[in-house]
Amino acid sequence: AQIELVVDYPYPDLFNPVHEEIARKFTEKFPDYTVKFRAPTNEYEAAAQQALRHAVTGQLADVSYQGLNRQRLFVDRGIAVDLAPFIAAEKDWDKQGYSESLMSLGQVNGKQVGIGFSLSTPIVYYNLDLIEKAGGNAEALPTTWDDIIALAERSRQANPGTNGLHYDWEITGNWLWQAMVFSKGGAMLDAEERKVAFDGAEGRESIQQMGRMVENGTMQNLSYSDAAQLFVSGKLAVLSTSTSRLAAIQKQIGDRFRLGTGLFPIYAEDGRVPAGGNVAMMFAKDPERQKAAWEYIKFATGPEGATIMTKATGYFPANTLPIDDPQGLKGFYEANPNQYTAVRQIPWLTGWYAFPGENGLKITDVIHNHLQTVFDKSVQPQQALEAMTRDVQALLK
Amino acid sequence: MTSPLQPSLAWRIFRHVVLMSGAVVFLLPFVWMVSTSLKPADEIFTEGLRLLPERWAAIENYRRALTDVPLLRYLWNGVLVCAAILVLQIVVALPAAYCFAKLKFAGKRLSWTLVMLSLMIPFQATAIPLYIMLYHAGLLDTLAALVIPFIASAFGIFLLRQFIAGVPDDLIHAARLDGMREFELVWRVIMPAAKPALIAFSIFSVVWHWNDYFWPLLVINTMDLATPPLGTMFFKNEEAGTDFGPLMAGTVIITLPLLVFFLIAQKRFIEGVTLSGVKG
Amino acid sequence: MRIKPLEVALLLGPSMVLTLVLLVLPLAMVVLISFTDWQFGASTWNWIGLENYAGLWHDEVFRQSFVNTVEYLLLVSLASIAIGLGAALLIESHTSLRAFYRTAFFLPVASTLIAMAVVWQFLLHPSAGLFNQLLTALGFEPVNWLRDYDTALISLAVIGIWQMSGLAMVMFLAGLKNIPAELRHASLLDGMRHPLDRLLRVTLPMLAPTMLFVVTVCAIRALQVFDTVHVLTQGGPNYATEVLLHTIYTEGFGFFRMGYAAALTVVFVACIFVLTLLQQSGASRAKEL
Amino acid sequence: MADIHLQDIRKGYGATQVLDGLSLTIRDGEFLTLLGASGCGKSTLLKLLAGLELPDTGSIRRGDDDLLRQSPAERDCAMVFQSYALYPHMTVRDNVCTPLYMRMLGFWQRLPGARWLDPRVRRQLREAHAQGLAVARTLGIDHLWLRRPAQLSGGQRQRVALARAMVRRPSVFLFDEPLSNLDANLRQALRAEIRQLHDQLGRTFVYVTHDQHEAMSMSDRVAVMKQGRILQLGTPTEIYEAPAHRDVAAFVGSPRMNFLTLAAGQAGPALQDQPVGHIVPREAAQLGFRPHAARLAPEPGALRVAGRVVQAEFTGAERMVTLQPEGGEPVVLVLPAHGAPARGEDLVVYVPAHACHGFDARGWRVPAVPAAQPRAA
Amino acid sequence: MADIHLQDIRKGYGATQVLDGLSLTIRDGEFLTLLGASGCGKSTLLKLLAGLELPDTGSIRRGDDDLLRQSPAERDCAMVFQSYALYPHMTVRDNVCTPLYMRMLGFWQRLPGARWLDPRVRRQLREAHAQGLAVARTLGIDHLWLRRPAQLSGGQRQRVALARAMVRRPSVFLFDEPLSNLDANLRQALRAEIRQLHDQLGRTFVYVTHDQHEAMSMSDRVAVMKQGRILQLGTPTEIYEAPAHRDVAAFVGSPRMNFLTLAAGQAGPALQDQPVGHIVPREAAQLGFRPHAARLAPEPGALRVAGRVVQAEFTGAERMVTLQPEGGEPVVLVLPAHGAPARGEDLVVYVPAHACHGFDARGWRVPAVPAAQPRAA
Ligand SMILES: Nc1ncnc2c1ncn2[C@@H]1O[C@H](COP(=O)(O)OP(=O)(O)OP(=O)(O)O)[C@@H](O)[C@H]1O
Ligand SMILES: Nc1ncnc2c1ncn2[C@@H]1O[C@H](COP(=O)(O)OP(=O)(O)OP(=O)(O)O)[C@@H](O)[C@H]1O
Ligand SMILES: [Mg+2]
Ligand SMILES: [Mg+2]
Repeated sequence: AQIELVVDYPYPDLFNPVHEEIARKFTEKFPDYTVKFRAPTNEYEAAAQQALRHAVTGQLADVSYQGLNRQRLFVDRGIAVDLAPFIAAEKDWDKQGYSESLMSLGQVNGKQVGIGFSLSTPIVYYNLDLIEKAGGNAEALPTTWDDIIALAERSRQANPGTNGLHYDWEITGNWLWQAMVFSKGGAMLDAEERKVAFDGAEGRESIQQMGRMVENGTMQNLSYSDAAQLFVSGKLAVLSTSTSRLAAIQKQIGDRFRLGTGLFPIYAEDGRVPAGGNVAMMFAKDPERQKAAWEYIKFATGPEGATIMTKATGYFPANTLPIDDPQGLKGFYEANPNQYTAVRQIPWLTGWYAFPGENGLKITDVIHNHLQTVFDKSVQPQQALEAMTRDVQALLK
Repeated sequence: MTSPLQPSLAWRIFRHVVLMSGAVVFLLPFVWMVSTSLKPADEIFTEGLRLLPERWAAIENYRRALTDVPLLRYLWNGVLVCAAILVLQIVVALPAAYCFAKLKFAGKRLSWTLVMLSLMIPFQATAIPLYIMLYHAGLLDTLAALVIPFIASAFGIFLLRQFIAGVPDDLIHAARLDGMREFELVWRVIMPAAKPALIAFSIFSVVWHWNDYFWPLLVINTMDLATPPLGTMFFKNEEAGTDFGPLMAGTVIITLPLLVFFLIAQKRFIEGVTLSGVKG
Repeated sequence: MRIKPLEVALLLGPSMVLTLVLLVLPLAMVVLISFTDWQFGASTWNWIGLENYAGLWHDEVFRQSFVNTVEYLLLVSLASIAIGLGAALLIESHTSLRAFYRTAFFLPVASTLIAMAVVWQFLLHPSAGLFNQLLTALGFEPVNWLRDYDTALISLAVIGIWQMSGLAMVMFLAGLKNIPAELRHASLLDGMRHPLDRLLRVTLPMLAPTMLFVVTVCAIRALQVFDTVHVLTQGGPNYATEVLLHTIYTEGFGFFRMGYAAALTVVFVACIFVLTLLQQSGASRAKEL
Repeated sequence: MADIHLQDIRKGYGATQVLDGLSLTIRDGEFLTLLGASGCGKSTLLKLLAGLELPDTGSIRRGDDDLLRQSPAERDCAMVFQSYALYPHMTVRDNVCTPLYMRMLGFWQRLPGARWLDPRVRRQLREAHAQGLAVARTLGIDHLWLRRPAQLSGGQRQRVALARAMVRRPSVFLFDEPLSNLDANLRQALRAEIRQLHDQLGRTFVYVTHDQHEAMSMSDRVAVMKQGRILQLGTPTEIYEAPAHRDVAAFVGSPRMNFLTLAAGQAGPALQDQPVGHIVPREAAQLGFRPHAARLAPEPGALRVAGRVVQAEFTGAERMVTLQPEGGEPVVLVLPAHGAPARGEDLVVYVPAHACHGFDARGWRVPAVPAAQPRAA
Repeated sequence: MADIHLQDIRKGYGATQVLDGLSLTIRDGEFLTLLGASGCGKSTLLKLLAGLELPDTGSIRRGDDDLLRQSPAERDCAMVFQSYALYPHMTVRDNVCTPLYMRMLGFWQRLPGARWLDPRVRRQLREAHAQGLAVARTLGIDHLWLRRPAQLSGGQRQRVALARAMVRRPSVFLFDEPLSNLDANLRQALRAEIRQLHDQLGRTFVYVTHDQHEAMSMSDRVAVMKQGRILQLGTPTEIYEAPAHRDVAAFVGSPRMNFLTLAAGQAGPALQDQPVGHIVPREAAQLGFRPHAARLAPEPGALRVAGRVVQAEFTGAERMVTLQPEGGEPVVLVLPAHGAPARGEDLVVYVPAHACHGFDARGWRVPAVPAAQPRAA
């Protein structure tokens, strides 16, 4: 039957051409299905708000791209459709390039509600010009935070008027707090999601680590945009933030200096990094539409969609097939080694944790505020962690 | 001959010194805005402050602002929406303001309190219920949805009332005796007499609704119906990095019509209204 | 003067009906929501009575944001009115460059704040920003404007003033234009040689209605500050710039706790309502005198 | 139409009582002038008649209609405001013609732009302008046709206000000092013009003026007001020759009537040597005579006033002389310019008995003894 | 102080030329009245004197000072505006006393709140209020002391405007029709008050009025204006008795002077049977006489006018009679009320030769033959 799928997605500046291309190819492949796009929202927050609004008025899109850490919202409100039955119905699913770790990004409470579309991880950006003056080496970038801090501090000394490090801890959803804890093998909450788990050794070490970043002024109390401005103008040696910003940063640097990217330090055996970016979710309720929507999700997140997406944005795909495919992205990554750093992190990928319950988002905010006190040095890291634990625990009930 | 009615030379110099420094401070962000809109991405964050770029990217930035999004179309939407809002607001607010300023009637205090209340209540407070109401009216995702919530402008009523209160009663009396009904009196006598206030109101109404961002974002689902700020926001991206050049170019483009509008409107101020047909 | 009720209804009706539909009705819905635990987007909710309000009472953030709002309100409305009035008077005191000055002071009102915030971020940058470069050049320590607990709210207030002075100025210009030239003549002949005399004895009193209006509007708009906070600081650092409307927004759209946000809104509106009544009685008393 | 009856009207603003139980009947089609000191409530009365203000108590009826229930538009009055109340934003033409537009054009035709859509509107407008211009021409303001009020002189503004009232044919005309800012010639011409308008239309005119000449020469009847009440209502001759109250006598006539206090039937110093009993009745507390009434030639039975001339003022055709009787209050006399005495001279004048008026202690007129009865009815 | 010289003043608004090469010397300390038809430029002239407007060309000097370089405040004028220009936000008290505050208080003392800090300011204010109240009392507005202009009647407003000028002691007083909205008694009293103020202070007064009585009785000199020029400048008697131009003669005196056209030495129909050569010179194109000049009794050498009475109007003490000479233009006469003829009667009146004025074809006065020389200097 003829079906017009309604799709919404965020970040039009990045994804407009991507989604249009995907839709075009999709319609070529499935002539019965056409795609109609909603006016894109310009950030994940707005995207989630819009979807919830549409839920109130019953205008939900059939397929919606949402930020990774927003999936839980739609599960809690019973909006998201469980994709497990569709996956089960697929013949050779395991051959389609969706690895276990990538699939886990779309799971909430064990339910598969989303399939990764465009992904990002935290990485570390280096101003190679600056760090080389401080004795750093582009080929052997540091692999622990203490080394990174030391390198940044040395660079700061060696290059007067420049800053050392910026750790972009303010990214929404406590992304880099989670990254720090996860990279040490820690967790946010216990398995029952009733008790705070980041007050353990990993958490303590994480917060101390953050404290050390600012201790000697290696890192200043800056916002991301302030720091990014310093970085691209060549006045900041090391910047740790999402890989999604790579394209923009490269563009703003031009050929002012050489840029290098390094892995986000992973400590423990079971160390992980949380993925960012967005997943495709199905909101359609009608079985016919669900069928079409599933085809669309598969197409968009599959090799064809992933190739289109990756080439046009700074994200990496949630599908491994095209990465080594010369028809796909192989040549692309060779030409853009800085982009490849994120792909190298795929084995450690884990979901972006969202706190449960009606206070889930509030908890994120509370954590953010306590981290703030660490970075502006108004509270000792340990005390901040204790206060944070107490407050979060209270909100968990 | 310099007129002795004019202020002294010292005063004129003082005036220019004060106003010029004020103007410089007030215009500073705009200077940066225009300057940025001329620069390529890699020149925006360079060391030191430079007004003009080394490599001009003005064409590139403005082209992108105009073509990456159909900004001209959005401008047109903006004009439509602002004009509709303004006209309806005046149509609704002027008679009401007149009532409050010059008439006695039962329930005046109550309705005035209502006006003051709606003046003070932020739009955001009622946004969601309004959204739901518009949905039930089937008006979501139409230009009407951008207009309807703003028709009853408490700000307009309040502003106009204040000025109409200053219109001499005799003038209104004369109009009544000339055979005007209240309705006509409002448009034939009060409207011209309150012209400065109307112009001031128009300026604010247009400026606010032109720049309004949150409400269009809420109710518009079809890109074709978007208003100018939605267009420029296309270039602002926290997640992947903002495209400053086109963003600023877009901002310049959507500010320009307002500038022109203000230049025209402020000329009308000069004329003012001298209520010199009334003695006393 | 006898005006037929029908005529009054005709004149006043549209605005009142619209206000009822567009304001009172939604407000009633908000009040209802405030008694529930409705989460945005959810299809179910429970009546929880006054629980949200009880929560408010203990909410530190609410208290903080209340204090901030009042501080911001005083700073911004007073300074904007002063600057707006000063600019209007100075501009109108002579003809040269009048249009330019008017436009210069007005432009901030016309700016798209969301985009302008980017510019302000740049100007307020802790090391590369223009203000700090000036400070350093003058031998002062640079200030981390938006992230220092002490300066964050003030920085936002400065931006608020930048935006609102033009509004006040335009209103005052309109008010000045309504003063008959003859009164100026009379004041000159009465011996008011000094401009200050004319200002205090004729211009300002004649501007009194405008002043009442400008004060009210500036106060209201300051009270409703949201955009700058939302874009520049998100209420941070640590609620140092948290203001009521932003709190409402975060609760409602950030945390999707609609019931709680509604309760906040109701309290906010109630405060405003009291203010309105005070302002009303103040205005009517001023009129009687 | 019918007479307008005002019954026991009271009107106050806050603490000030402006009209204080005023009753008045305005006959249909008459030309009634209101005279009275500044601030006595004349303008307020006009506004009540027009329906622009409502009385606190009292009734205003016209025939069977309760005017208080009618809006200004229904009452159909034209008014010249003391403050002119011109529309500042309109040209003289539109100021004058607005009442015509209102009458001649239908509601839809009055909407802006109707002129471009409907040729009939254009015709009507031309017609209205022609009518307005005709009136403007008689008032000498046709050359100002396209100016705005701010560009007019005081007298020109006043004439525009007058023209605006005169283009209409309402059932009542209300004029509030319509000629006060005009020069004598113009005033005289316009007086005739207004009176002629009255005679032509036969409508009711209520006219406020401070110029007694105007009041006397134009009106069918004059109402003299004081502090919110009517002191006397009568024809000009009645008012002048038989003032009902001392205040009326003092108010009407210029220079003002002279008053001599009669202490309990005994006259003041100037009258010591004459019996005044035959001139005014015994009950009179004061005797009044007008400055014009004095004669230089002795006359039998006349009041004799003697004194020294303390001031002699030239006023065109006459000379105004202030006479100081020995020990009495000064008396003002108007004498022919030729042969009038100079300052410092002694002078004796005679006032015919029929020109003397008696007033009792509360100021009301004492009916004269038959011989001294004034001629007026 | 010195005389004020206006030299060849021109002033226009856009296309309208308001003052058209006006020259005038105002003597120091004199009481000069400006008379002229509505719209002739009187108010404009006052504004130029006050410095509120600047002329397009011409000079205004006072002694050695170029007044055009002085701001209004420096010129030190007090003015009563035709439109009052009261401060709407101030009470009557403050309206009246503002000039006093300006003079009596120092700059710092005038700042708001100074009253609370400095007891001297309170004393000064009390003093100013006392002075203001004294003036207000003479104008009869003391009971309105704390009202605002909007709460006053027209005449009360005008008196407030007058009081505001009168409390000051400036070097020049400018009055623009200050009494136009007042009743006759009040007007007469205030006239005396103003004249007395002049005599007391010895300052220059420039006074605009439409009331000739006022002009004649108050002024030292009168300037008659027409269309932006001065037609005649002279004492009231000169203006009245020897008008320099037909227009002056027509303008001054009420009712207006009668004019008889003399066709090339030959008189109009009414004069057919009399030689007028001995009355006005041959060059005269018109002969004028005032309505008051006509006598009922024959007089030798007088002009004889005969006709039928077509209108007889009662005006208080006199009767205004319109006489229609056979075939000529109607002539207006003012006759004593007693014994004046009724409408329809035939009448012959005589105008003494000294009361007849001759005017040439361009309207200028023709010097009379010696016998008919008026008495005025
Ligand atoms: N702003 C203006 N623009 C054009 N013409 C003006 C303006 N102001 C005054 N006039 C004209 O100048 C002439 C003189 O005005 P002015 O007010 O001096 O007259 P006036 O002698 O005082 O008259 P009145 O006795 O009626 O007050 C009038 O004909 C008037 O129409
Ligand atoms: N709004 C008001 N508040 C208080 N008193 C007022 C108000 N309006 C008028 N009055 C008073 O009412 C009285 C009558 O006013 P009104 O205007 O009727 O007088 P008027 O007879 O027309 O006088 P005039 O001849 O001076 O114009 C005056 O004493 C005036 O002070
Ligand atoms: Mg009046
Ligand atoms: Mg004038």
